[in-house]
Amino acid sequence: MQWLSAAEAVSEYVKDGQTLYLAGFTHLIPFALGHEIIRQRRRHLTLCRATPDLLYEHMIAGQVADQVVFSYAGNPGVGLLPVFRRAVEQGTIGIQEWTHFEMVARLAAGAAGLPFWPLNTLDNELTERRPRPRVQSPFTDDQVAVVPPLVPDVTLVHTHAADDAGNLYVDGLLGDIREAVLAGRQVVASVEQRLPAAQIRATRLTLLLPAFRVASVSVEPWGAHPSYVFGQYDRDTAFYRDWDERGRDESAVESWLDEFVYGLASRADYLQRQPPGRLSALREAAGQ
Amino acid sequence: MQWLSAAEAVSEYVKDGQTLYLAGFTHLIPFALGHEIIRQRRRHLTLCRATPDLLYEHMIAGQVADQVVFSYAGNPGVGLLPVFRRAVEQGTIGIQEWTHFEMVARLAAGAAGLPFWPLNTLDNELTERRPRPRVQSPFTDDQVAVVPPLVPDVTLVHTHAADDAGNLYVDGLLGDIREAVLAGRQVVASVEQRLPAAQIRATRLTLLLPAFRVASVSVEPWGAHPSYVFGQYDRDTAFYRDWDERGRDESAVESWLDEFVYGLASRADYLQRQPPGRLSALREAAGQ
Amino acid sequence: MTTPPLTRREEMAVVAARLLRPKERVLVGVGMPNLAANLAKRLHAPDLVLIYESGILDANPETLPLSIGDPVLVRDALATISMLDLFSNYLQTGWVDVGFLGGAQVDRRGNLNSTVIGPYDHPAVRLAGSGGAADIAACAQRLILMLPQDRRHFPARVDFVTSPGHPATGRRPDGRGPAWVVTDMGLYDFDSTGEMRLRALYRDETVEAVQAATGWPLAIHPHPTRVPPVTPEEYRALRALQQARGGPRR
Amino acid sequence: MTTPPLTRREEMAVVAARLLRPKERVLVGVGMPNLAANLAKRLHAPDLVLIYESGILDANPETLPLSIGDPVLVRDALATISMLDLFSNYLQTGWVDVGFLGGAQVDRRGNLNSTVIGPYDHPAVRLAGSGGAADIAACAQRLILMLPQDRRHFPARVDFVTSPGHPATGRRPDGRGPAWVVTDMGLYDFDSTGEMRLRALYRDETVEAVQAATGWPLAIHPHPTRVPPVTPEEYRALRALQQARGGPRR
Repeated sequence: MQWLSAAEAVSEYVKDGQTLYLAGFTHLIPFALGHEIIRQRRRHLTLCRATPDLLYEHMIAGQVADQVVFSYAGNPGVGLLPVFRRAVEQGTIGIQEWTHFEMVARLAAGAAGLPFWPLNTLDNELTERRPRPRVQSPFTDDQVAVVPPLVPDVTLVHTHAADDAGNLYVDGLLGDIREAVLAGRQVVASVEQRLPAAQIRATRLTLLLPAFRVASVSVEPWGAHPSYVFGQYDRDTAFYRDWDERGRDESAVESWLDEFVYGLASRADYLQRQPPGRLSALREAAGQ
Repeated sequence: MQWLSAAEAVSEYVKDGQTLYLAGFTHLIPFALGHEIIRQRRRHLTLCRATPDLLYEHMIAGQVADQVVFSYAGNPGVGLLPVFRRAVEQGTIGIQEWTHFEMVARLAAGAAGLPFWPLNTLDNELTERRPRPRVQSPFTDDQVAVVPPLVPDVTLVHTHAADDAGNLYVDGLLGDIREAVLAGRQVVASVEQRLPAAQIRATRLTLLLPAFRVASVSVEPWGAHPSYVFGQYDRDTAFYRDWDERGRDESAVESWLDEFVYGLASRADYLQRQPPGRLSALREAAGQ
Repeated sequence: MTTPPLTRREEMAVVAARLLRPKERVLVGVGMPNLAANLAKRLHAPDLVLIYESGILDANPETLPLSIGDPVLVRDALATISMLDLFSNYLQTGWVDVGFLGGAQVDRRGNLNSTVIGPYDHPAVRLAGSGGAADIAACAQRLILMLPQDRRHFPARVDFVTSPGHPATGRRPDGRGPAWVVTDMGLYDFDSTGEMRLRALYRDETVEAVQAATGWPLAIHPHPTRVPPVTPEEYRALRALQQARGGPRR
Repeated sequence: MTTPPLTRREEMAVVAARLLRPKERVLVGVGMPNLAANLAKRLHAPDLVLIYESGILDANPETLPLSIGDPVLVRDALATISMLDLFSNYLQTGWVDVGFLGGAQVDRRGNLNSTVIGPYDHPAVRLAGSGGAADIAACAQRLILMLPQDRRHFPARVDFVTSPGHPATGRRPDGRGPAWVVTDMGLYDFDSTGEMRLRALYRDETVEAVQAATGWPLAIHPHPTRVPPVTPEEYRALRALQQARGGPRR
């Protein structure tokens, strides 16, 4: 486990052509690390996430991805993902599509080192297009559908805290995070803060992943903005709502990336560019 | 979910001939409920537990079981299980034996409603005697061993607390508990205490199982003695050590059962019979 | 203080809320189902167990969440669990009584499309996709669907079967599948052959209008009724829910 | 204050502790492995990650636990996880460097028996069985075994293969399997064919005595050495560990 800046971590661990999983379901989405991947202009990535969310909007617009592996390409509570939608409708990006259950089952197989994961659901048009084999149970007459493992080259994750050893801790919504970090060949993390273990044990934070499975940790306050860190800051719903319009306009997306990603050296600069009072309001909304 | 006494719960939910799983790995072993099963003289049960522990010593001696399904029949930290050992060596009880991984994998399959659970381990003499089929992965050349689901008719469990709705909460060592309660057709619980939900949320207790999956809850303080409830009372290691000798003597076992099970109406009486100072010392050892 | 009448969309939420029974476990989808389920919990079903596919068990949101992963859903929830745990050990095993879904298209068998308008490989509109919808449709004990009704949303054939309904051969043999469809024109159930059937109309709708908004010859219950009007209590609960929406946290 | 010499059993713990390297992840079995692993952590390997099959990750016990599920193991552990999580996502995937096991019998291939003495169906002594031992033997990167040495514990053929060692045909092809055996007479490794081999003797043991205590013709390293004597530091650490054992919690 190394303590690295986000720039160093991406430079060291994220390579062109890799399969990445940027974890987090609505909660704890690793925007700081994702933006760093855009800034360092990685190319030909396969980006996996149950919910591509605005992070993959940014990354698709930043042209880092050849393919998106996903299960729900919506803007949560708002509508669709305009950049993703445009790329798919124009055929400029490849997709591989699953249901949520299939996605997390694929991660679970990856996490456990198993060649498949069984599940008991119905076939549908997705499983007709992308056949989902069935396996015969040796114990009964049952046949069960199976999905292949998903083993990301790197899983990137943002969590509440790391202790001095680099153990990662979270609270609140787990979504797909646990399976995603367990499945990754390497885990690159950013955290809100670094805290002594004794201090962490006095809170409700629970272990996500032990340090021996973590490649690097970067301390990145607000590293999940505009998504949220439960108990630290709330979701920036205005940003998500605004994206519905901004994302439809290619040049607006470009200038947003220029202003908030390419034109900045680091996350600290990103935070300075936020509208006055916005971040403090999100802290207050989280009860801080 | 009903609030019942332990006697009512066993009377209502535990029937002759059933397959039971009394959950808890060293920690949170449901002695109060198990003793009640002996007292009510159930018969022909199949008793499943990763570690039969002293609880199944008592239950085998109480002649409730035809068969034991297990993975480690030791007295943890002390030695063997004399009653179990005698029954097996004399052929008076049937056994079905697994490894720990196989036991929890069987519970996981039961919990998820799957016809088998895959695992990647080597064959050994147990898997030669009790063939463990292999399943071909449709995605790769890999074959993977599979074990059948374990679905207890009733899983019995002891936990730290239930809230007023009957949701069950635990802390500390989980062992096989989570998979065991998820796998059971019915879940019969005893708890150290009933607490308002708001009070529970201020602690480090976490949800084990929502009330809608719980058949009954019995408030039974010290319900896990001589095993332990993390943070409430420590393990009664003297009892475990003493059993090594007591268990070798059939008449000593009989008189122990007479004194501590058959001769008592309830757990409250059991607690009164404990040597003076013993329980308070266990509380102190747990930092209470 | 003015008391504007409910929009038809709001009335849909009231009608759908009435279909939920006390203590049921409801897996709540994005959008209108979210409004309806939270409304039922504030009316006749306070013990309703709200489950969200993000891994939230027994949510008790103070205000209406914008998305299914919002912090307001987590704050007073019984627990957050992993999606794997939720889908494997709760949904897959039949512990979810009601799956509550929206979508872009539904057909006469209750097949639901939330994936694409037009051909999958050359989409006219690329929608969000299944999320958990296909899994919920497969495993929940019964489904309630909510869609606005017109020929775009009710085509003869959905462009893509994201979440399968009743098979062409009859109702689902396991007793599961679509049970109700709530639209802005009426309420539908499914007959013994698994065919969607008009059950009740809103006060100002006609069978003719409903048929005109439907892309196939609509089956009609022998005795279709009128949807009972929104009660003052329902009205107040809905307004209170919406006013709290997006407001500051107390 | 008297300073009694170490028993041979205690010396075994010192020798086994030396085999653990800093920062390794050790899945610690019941009994002597527990003493040895905790000793290593107080000597050259303070960052050793102690894992117990009950689901304890990175234990830091203040005192020596009696069993692998004791509260003292939980109190200062990094985390408790389910056994399913531990076996599936840590052991099965090769994250455990060292499996550290005791047993009732071992043979020349490192096959370990902890199940039964005599025939399985008519046991002379019914032992505890595998627990996690067969899983650990299958999946840990390397195994360290600890047994007292005599013809009962070192038979030509174990009565039951609970935890498989190296195949009869050679070392395990995946590079895993038994690496060391620590007894009260000597230290053994496994040669390139997967055969157990005497590597070092305690100061007062002879090859002849060791052979006499072994149920097969023993392979001997070309240059067997003597086990280095217990250092004062090792002695003090062991005594401190044992005095804390079972004592009151501070």
